[in-house]
Amino acid sequence: MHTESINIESKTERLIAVRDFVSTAAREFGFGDEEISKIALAVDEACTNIIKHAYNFDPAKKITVTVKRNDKAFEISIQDTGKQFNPAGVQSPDMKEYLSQFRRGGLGVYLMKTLMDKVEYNFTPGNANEVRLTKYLTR
Amino acid sequence: MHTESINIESKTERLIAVRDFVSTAAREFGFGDEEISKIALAVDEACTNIIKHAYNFDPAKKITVTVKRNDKAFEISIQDTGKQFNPAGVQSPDMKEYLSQFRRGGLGVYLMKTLMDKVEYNFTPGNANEVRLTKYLTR
Amino acid sequence: MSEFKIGVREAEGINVLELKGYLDAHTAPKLEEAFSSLLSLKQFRIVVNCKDLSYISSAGLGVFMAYIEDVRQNKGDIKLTNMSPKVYNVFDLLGFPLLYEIFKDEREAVTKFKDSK
Amino acid sequence: MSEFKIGVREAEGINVLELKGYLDAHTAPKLEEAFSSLLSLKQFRIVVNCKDLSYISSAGLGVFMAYIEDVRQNKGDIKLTNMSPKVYNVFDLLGFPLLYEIFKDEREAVTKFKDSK
Ligand SMILES: Nc1ncnc2c1ncn2[C@@H]1O[C@H](COP(=O)(O)OP(=O)(O)O)[C@@H](O)[C@H]1O
Ligand SMILES: Nc1ncnc2c1ncn2[C@@H]1O[C@H](COP(=O)(O)OP(=O)(O)O)[C@@H](O)[C@H]1O
Repeated sequence: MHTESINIESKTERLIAVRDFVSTAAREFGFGDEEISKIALAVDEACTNIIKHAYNFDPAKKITVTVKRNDKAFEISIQDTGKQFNPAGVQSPDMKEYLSQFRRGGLGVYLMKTLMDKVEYNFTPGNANEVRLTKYLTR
Repeated sequence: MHTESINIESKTERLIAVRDFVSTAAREFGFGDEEISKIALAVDEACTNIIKHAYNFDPAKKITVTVKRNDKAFEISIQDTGKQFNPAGVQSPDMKEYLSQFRRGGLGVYLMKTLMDKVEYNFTPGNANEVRLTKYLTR
Repeated sequence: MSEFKIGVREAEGINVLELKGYLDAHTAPKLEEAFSSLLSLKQFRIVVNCKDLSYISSAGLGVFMAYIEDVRQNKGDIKLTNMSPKVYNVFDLLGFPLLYEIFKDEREAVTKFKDSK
Repeated sequence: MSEFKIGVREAEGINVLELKGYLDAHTAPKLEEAFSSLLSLKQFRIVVNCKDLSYISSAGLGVFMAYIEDVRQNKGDIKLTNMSPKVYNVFDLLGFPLLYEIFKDEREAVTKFKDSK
């Protein structure tokens, strides 16, 4: 099992470094450009939500993004110590309705679920949220 | 004191993510393009040396790059668990001689010292090397 | 390292926004400003050239959603052009081509605006 | 995400290498290959156009040092052109302009080669 991580302040300025970090590891794992883009976007959405919703834009807070790889699975764990939040509870939008009603927002969790093979949530009593995003390699 | 970090496998593929990570933090700290380039290059050289010399290209090994900022000082700590090595002991090359003799290599430590305001080394008995690179903001 | 830039061109009442770089939650406010300043100048015929747009997240998509209704109520439109496959994939995944006209080339979008005068 | 690329052009016995992206310890071996294949073809008049080179570390500088002596012994040269200020600063900091001719523009380097025929 390979493990690498980045620990950042909760700021949208950091999204680009997080995407680069995750993309490099995904490339090495063996994913092609399209899969790498999906993974980077899913992780961006997860971090953006933490910055906005879990931490309410408090830049003193921290986010840890950990990449774990074995032979078949590429897993990104995203940890924060903010509001408890389980993405499984968010209903996916009906996109036809969404677009025809000119809605805005509410696509982040849906994207995460659509882009990845698995989205799990874990709350540890030490007040830490963990979202785990997994994608499998189909060689 | 602001602290952020990245923990990577010892591979030259990771240099780009490390430079991006450090550059983003340096920009936010208030450095301009020229200073940011210098800092990113110094950190690249330190990590490259660890990958090559401290770990002999063993990708199972890990490097941690931590950025610490207060009002005036921007400090990057680079940690590894490889060979003990104090950059202070490396003599700076005479560049005129170096160039006229068509030498190769041996510029990394010199660059680190030239690009940064301070280069410190610290060995902790738990077999961890720490190189601390510091640059001050002159507003 | 300037991760996102917008260029604005105007010709015959059609405004072309050229997006360059990474459009995410950090940079989306810049695009929002660009749209809101066009709207405050009553410019509703807008082409967004995405040739140099390397990345878009849902924060970027949200900006398009924020202005499309207003623009259309004023008989204008936001037409998107020159997307890389990577960026198009994100629009496509969410069905955005149902709501937005997306053209291969900027000229096609401009022509469409002119023909509908 | 392909971080470093090299283009090779040849005209009238002068070889132009176009470097693009990030030249560091990871990508330096690619440049090394490019030089070594030129040398194995007995091509010693080499212009390196750095217009799109965004970054260079000492690993990249090392590649130039590895071939300059051999190239000059064969009456050739490695001339560098079109550097961004950022890349030039690294060369300059280490005194490399003492050993390498650096030109604003590729054409100047090509002309210099031709004049010295
Ligand atoms: N990390 C989080 N912590 C707390 N609440 C969250 C988190 N992520 C999402 N949410 C909640 O779920 C909702 C849906 O999230 P999302 O689909 O990303 O859309 P948006 O962020 O645009 O509202 C958010 O509006 C927010 O109320
Ligand atoms: N992190 C390190 N661990 C062990 N030895 C090192 C380390 N960094 C540098 N060295 C030693 O110091 C020498 C000089 O390093 P440097 O100036 O970077 O040049 P180069 O890496 O090109 O040899 C190296 O050749 C190596 O012997």
